[in-house]
Amino acid sequence: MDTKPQSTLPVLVEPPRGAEPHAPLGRGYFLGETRRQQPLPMRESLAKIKNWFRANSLWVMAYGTGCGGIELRPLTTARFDFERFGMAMRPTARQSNVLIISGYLAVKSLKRVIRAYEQMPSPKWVVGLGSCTINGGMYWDSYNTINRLDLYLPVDIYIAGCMPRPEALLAGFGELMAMIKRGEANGWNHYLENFDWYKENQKKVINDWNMPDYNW
Amino acid sequence: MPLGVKIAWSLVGVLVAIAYGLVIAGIIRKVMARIQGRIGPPVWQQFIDLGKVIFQRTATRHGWMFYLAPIFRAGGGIGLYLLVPVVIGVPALSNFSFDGDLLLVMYFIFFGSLGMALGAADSGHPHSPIGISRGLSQMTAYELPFALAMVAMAAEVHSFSIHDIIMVQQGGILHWNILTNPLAAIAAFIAFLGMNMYAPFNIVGAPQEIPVGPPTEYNSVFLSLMMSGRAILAVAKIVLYMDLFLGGAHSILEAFVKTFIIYFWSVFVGAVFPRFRTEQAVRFFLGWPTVAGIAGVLLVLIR
Amino acid sequence: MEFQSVRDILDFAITKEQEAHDMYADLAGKVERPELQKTFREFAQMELGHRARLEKIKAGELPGFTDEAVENLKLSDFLLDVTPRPSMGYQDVILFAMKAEKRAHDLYVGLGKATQDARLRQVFKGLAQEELKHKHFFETEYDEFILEGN
Amino acid sequence: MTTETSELRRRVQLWFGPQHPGITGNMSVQAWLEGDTLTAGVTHVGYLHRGFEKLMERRRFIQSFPIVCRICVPEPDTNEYLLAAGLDELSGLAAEVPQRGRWIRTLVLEMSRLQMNLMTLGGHIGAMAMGAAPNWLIALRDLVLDRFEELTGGRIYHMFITYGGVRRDLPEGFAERMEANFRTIEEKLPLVDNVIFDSSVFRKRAIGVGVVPEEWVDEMSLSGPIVRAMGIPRDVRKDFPYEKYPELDFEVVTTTGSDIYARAWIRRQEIAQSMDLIRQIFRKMPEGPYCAKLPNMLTWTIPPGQTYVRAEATRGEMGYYVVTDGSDKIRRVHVRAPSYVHGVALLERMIPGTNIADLAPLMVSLQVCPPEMER
Amino acid sequence: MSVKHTLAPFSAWLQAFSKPFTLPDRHGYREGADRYRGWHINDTKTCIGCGSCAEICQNVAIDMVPVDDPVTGDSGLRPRVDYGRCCWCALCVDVCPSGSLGMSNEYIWVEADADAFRYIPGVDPKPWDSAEKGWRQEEGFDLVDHQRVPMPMLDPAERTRTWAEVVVGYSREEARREASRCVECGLCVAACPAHMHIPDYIAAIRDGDDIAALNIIYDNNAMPEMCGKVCTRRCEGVCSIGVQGEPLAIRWLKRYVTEQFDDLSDVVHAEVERVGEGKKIAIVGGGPSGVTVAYYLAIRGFDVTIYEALPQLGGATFFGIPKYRFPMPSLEKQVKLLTDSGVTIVTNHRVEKDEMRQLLRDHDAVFIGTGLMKPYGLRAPGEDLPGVMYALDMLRDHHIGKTIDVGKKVVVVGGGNVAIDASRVSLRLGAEVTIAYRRRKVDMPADEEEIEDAEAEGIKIVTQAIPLRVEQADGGRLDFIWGPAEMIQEEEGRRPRPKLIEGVENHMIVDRVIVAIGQGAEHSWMPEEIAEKIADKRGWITVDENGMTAYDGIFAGGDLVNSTADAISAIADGLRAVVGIQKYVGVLPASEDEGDEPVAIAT
Repeated sequence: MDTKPQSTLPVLVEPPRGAEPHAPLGRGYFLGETRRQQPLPMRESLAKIKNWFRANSLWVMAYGTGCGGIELRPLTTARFDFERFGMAMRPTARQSNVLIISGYLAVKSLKRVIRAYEQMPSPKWVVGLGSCTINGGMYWDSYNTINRLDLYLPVDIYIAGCMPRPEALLAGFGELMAMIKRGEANGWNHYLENFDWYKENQKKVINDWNMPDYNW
Repeated sequence: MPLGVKIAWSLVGVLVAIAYGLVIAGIIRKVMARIQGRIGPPVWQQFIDLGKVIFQRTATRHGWMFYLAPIFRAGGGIGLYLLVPVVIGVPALSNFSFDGDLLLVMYFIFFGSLGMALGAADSGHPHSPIGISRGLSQMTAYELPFALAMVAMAAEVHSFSIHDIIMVQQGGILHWNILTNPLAAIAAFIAFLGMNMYAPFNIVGAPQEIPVGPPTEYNSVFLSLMMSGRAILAVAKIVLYMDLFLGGAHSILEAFVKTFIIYFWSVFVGAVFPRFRTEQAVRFFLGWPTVAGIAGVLLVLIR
Repeated sequence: MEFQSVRDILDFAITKEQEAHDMYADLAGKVERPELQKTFREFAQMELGHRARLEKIKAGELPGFTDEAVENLKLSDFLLDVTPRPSMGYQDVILFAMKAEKRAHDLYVGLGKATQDARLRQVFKGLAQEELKHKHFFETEYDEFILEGN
Repeated sequence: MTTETSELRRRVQLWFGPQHPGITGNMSVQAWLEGDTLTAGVTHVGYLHRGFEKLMERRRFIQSFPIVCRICVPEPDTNEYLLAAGLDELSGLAAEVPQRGRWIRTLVLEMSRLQMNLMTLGGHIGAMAMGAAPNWLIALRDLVLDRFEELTGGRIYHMFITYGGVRRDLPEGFAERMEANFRTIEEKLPLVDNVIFDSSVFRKRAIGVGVVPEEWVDEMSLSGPIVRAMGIPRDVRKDFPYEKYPELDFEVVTTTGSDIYARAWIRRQEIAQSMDLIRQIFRKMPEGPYCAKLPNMLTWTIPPGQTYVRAEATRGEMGYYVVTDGSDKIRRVHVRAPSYVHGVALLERMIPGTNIADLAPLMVSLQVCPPEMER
Repeated sequence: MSVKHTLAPFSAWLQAFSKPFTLPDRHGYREGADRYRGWHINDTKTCIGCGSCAEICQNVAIDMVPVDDPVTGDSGLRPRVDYGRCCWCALCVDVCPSGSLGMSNEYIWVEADADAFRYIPGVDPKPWDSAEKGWRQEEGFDLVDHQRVPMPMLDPAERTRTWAEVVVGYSREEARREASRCVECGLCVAACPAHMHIPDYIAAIRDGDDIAALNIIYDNNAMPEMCGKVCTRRCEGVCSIGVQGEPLAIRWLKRYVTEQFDDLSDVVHAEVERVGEGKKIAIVGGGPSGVTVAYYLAIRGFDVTIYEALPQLGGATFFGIPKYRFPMPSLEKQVKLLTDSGVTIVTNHRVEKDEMRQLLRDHDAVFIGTGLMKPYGLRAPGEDLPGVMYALDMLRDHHIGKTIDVGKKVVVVGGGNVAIDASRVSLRLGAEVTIAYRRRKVDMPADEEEIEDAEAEGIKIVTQAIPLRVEQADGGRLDFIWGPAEMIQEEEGRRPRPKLIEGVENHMIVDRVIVAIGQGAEHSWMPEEIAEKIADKRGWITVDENGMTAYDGIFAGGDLVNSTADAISAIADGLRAVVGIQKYVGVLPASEDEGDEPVAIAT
């Protein structure tokens, strides 16, 4: 199981609005991973080692997008201390592996989140925090928020709650680590493979799309 | 010892030094966590981070200068390390000390940062040049007391060779430069605070202001190079301090204890203070640490 | 009347059931209301069913009489006797049937008492039980639907 | 764009946020630099806008309570209280709120102030990259959150104060456990004082930095610790007493200086004051019902009317302007959020001349709470 | 930079030597607080599926979904919670009328799939189903009003001296207050045989719009004032508020609305198409079912004629229900609306066999709603003695104005509403009344409220008394002899039957014995060929889902058909026949449902 089948995602958008990625997909600079191969036994054990390293050193992007940011403070500080598990906050997208979407996303925030996500180096993971990322939560009928995060970004794991307590976050990250070690957390690959679909969805809600179309 | 063997041993020493740098950083993270009331990450966390970073794919494209910067950084660290003898009498760890190496050392301490400056400016991220300008301002400031302390040491032994300086200090704790010339030592150790980028002088990578300064754009292998460069640079610097002020080391254990104490000094201060503003830091170094450095030089000259 | 064997008794009982059937069929032709004609025809059919059951027991196809306890609501004990009339209503029809079954039951009980042979007595007891069952059927119907408000 | 600003824009432009550890939430400041000094700054909001005031117009009264507490994430209770107080007043239920209900409301408000101040105090020095004190203070704040969890069933969002009173009574032994937490907090606070108010570097960074001139107070309708740090004893709890504050014994904390240090000092004093008030509340609280008998919440209507209610949040005066039209929904709510004044108008005005390093401490000391600005 | 300010911060190092704040458990897991608001739990056995939780959830996180094994008597739905919406405000728990919903103190749920956070508490097994702790309802904080607005009533001592209505009725203020208790769950709509739009008209009452309320009521009830006064109100039995408090006074609210207007024709405006112009319908029997058919067909333009044997329409509600419960003006008001709608009413006219045949030929359809008019006899010795009378006859005679002599002491045999009515009428005629009933008081088919009222007025009830015979006593009085009964439970779920305990005889010297043991159909007027086809042995008539009998063109309804002997079921039968007749005469497509207005009948 590496990706959710496309069909389970509700199709939100009509045909793309035109703007094509500026480089054809698959010929980008670092797109080797989209050409997937049957892993050799040797590569598989190597992948295991890689995944072990990745799982035990999760660097979290320090971006509190919504209410959930408030519970990230106890999580990162003394009471719950997620550094015990090798996690750390990174203030720059270029060095982060985990993007926490802490609750609802206003459309304006979504644009920044997408930008940040695309700047993060692979492999990268998205953690959806709370009801809002799952199905809209409190803001299901708000005119300025998105309801389902997985239409716009590949979410690897959801933690239910509003807000999820730090303990729940720890459990969620524990599960994410386990998934990474098992090689199941492949949202980033899903993003690459369904890049056009995600881009269409994103452009559907973001009206002032003035970002370059990254081709990964 | 043939030169080839020595080079081989030195390369091993470089790897050991990187590992040691990572271990010491891990210990410091743990200690910092304790003072913050936390449990903290495992001591080997730095290794995992390094491994993780190596296994990352990069997604950035910049000019070639951008890619050179980590090499400058690592090169500066390795170069510095190779010049300072770690353990006297252990050929593998005594490195390439020669007459006049003290001058080269001072250059190498600069070297990495200068490379960084060139590369980081190429990244196009506004935080990088701001961080670099902050770093260079602070470096210029702390170089003054540091250089004065160096001059005092050199003047003391009438030699620019680190090996000579170590040799002068043999014969007991009372011969250590930290006691024979405390003023210069104070100047050097204050400068060390600035050099090691702990509070209150951590103005380069200040996340609250310019996250995270020069290395903002770096990731994957380049970041790993910078991490190991930083580790070995830190080791080289504390070894240098050990050689200059604490009489060098005759055994690995002694080296370990002395270097750890030196490193811990910066943490001891860093854990309890907030950060200076840039101009406050500059003003600080140009204040009484410089005076102490000058006094240290005068002390030697008078003696 | 003397009964020598179980067969005799069953033959007698079968005759009785047949008589009951004939009586109901006769009444069905006499009452005015079509819905009660249906009712009597239904009762007549029921008696035929009882007769068939007895014949099966006689032929050994059924094991005999079950010994299950039947509740006696004793409704027929204190209610009035009914004479069939063409204009009778449903209440009277049920009451009449109930009384008829009670009479049959009493007959078998009487015969059983008069018989010395324990085996034959057992058969009479069984037959009485059967009739009691039939009576119970009507009594519940009366209790449930006629005495609905009582 | 004036000539002056276009001139400024030729300088180095730097975005603080929205993804930036130095910004107190999801907002951004677009600034222009000259050396290390910011010459101009523009705040950008809208990253958190959810349209609460609109959402409330299509929800029944009781359904608005889960919403309002999201308006200020770190301190939800003031919002709950204000909506409850406004609707109490409009519906005439105010007279029926039992005394114990009012005491518990006051308790919740003070607990909320306590935890918020603990966190903000840590933020002051955290914004200057001193890691230890924020760690301790947030851990101490967690103790208060534990009590909140016990009392209200929720850690962050309490949804506890409703019209007519509160939703539950105090649990057994609540006051004792609270007292034990207070002892822990009081034990640690001297250490915090040492690293904040006695720290030479903090004093260097904070004293004389971020001074808000006194003339701006009425001009910009400032309130809260910003004003009290100028020596003006302005506090809604004293000026327009609500709930049980008139029966509590406390003085408005003031100091002079009007800089980051003074504001941090105000917060430090208010932590002690809140603990004192909570102890008083436990002593004075009577037994009895905690909530008035509520009508059927699914069909309740409130006669037409409008009111403005106010309360002292940790950030300043918070006010709700509530309009009802006789239906079962609110006609209009306007939230007067102190952060809007402090975080947009005041901050933009203070940015010119601020050092790049002082922006984060300045935002913390103005206690800018972005979700409250956007609602 | 003083020495103090340089050295003081170093005291922070003390913390490094004290215990860390970090919670010891490796995963930081702590049990949630005693009243933590965690995942939902639901006791599906006590849940009634009323949907109040879904109603109060501002996030639309709760859907009511059908479950496989619903407990009978509720909606068959259970709440399904979507944790992609929930905000854990626990309003659903606090509002839950049955108190079945709660929250556990568990709070960890991690999934990779966004669609997994949806489950039916109590049905889909979850680890926290049996959690002891967590947020529960608590006394002292109710989001719904459990207390009914008390209905003003005449004092029992007062009542027996007069024929005035016992129930006084709500004032406008009281009605609005009572109406605002409704949670609009709609369980009552399913329970009501006529599926009246109860929450809608209650909402209209709450909003003060009595005219709208009346029109909503008239959507599917043509005799609402009668229902408002005497309905058996199954709706209140299922009312969700009634689980923990007193059910909403639905009947009294309906009564309130209908009492507000003296002339209904001004107010009731049915908006339906007059599809039935030119079609003729005959209705035999002017009881509730007949009136219903007549009204709803008449407003659709049918030419409707009602044939009634008694001088007034209303059937059992006219001759059976005493005026202190259902005054004559109320009935007349409703009959007037019928007349105004264009219904031809022929009273004092008993249809006989030949006429029935003629009706069938002349009309497009015939509706039979003659009810159960024939009292069953006592069938005990002495039943034909003078002084033994039948309750139905007595009530009818009383209502059509005959003088009735009940003497000084009366025993009423039976325990149904008829028996109670006869008792209370006798009481008001000046007699001392005893009710003799074969079963226990809990088994009495009469309304509980009626029994209480009767007892309050001073009527004695002797239970488990089986009438044995009636004998002539001295002075023209009667000796009513009864035996005690024991109750035997034959089958689970059926009401127990009484069994005579032999050997004991109790005597009661009375002036009159009034028999109210039950009543049956009387079909002597019906042509044999029709009766043959449609009536069963008990005289009951079987109809199909359109209300039509086995005889083409004859529809039937009321007590004849449904045997529940209450007016609202008769009205429901009438509504069914209204649809059926329209389909039969071809003005309504046979396959399609008519929609929901104004005749809404759930299948």
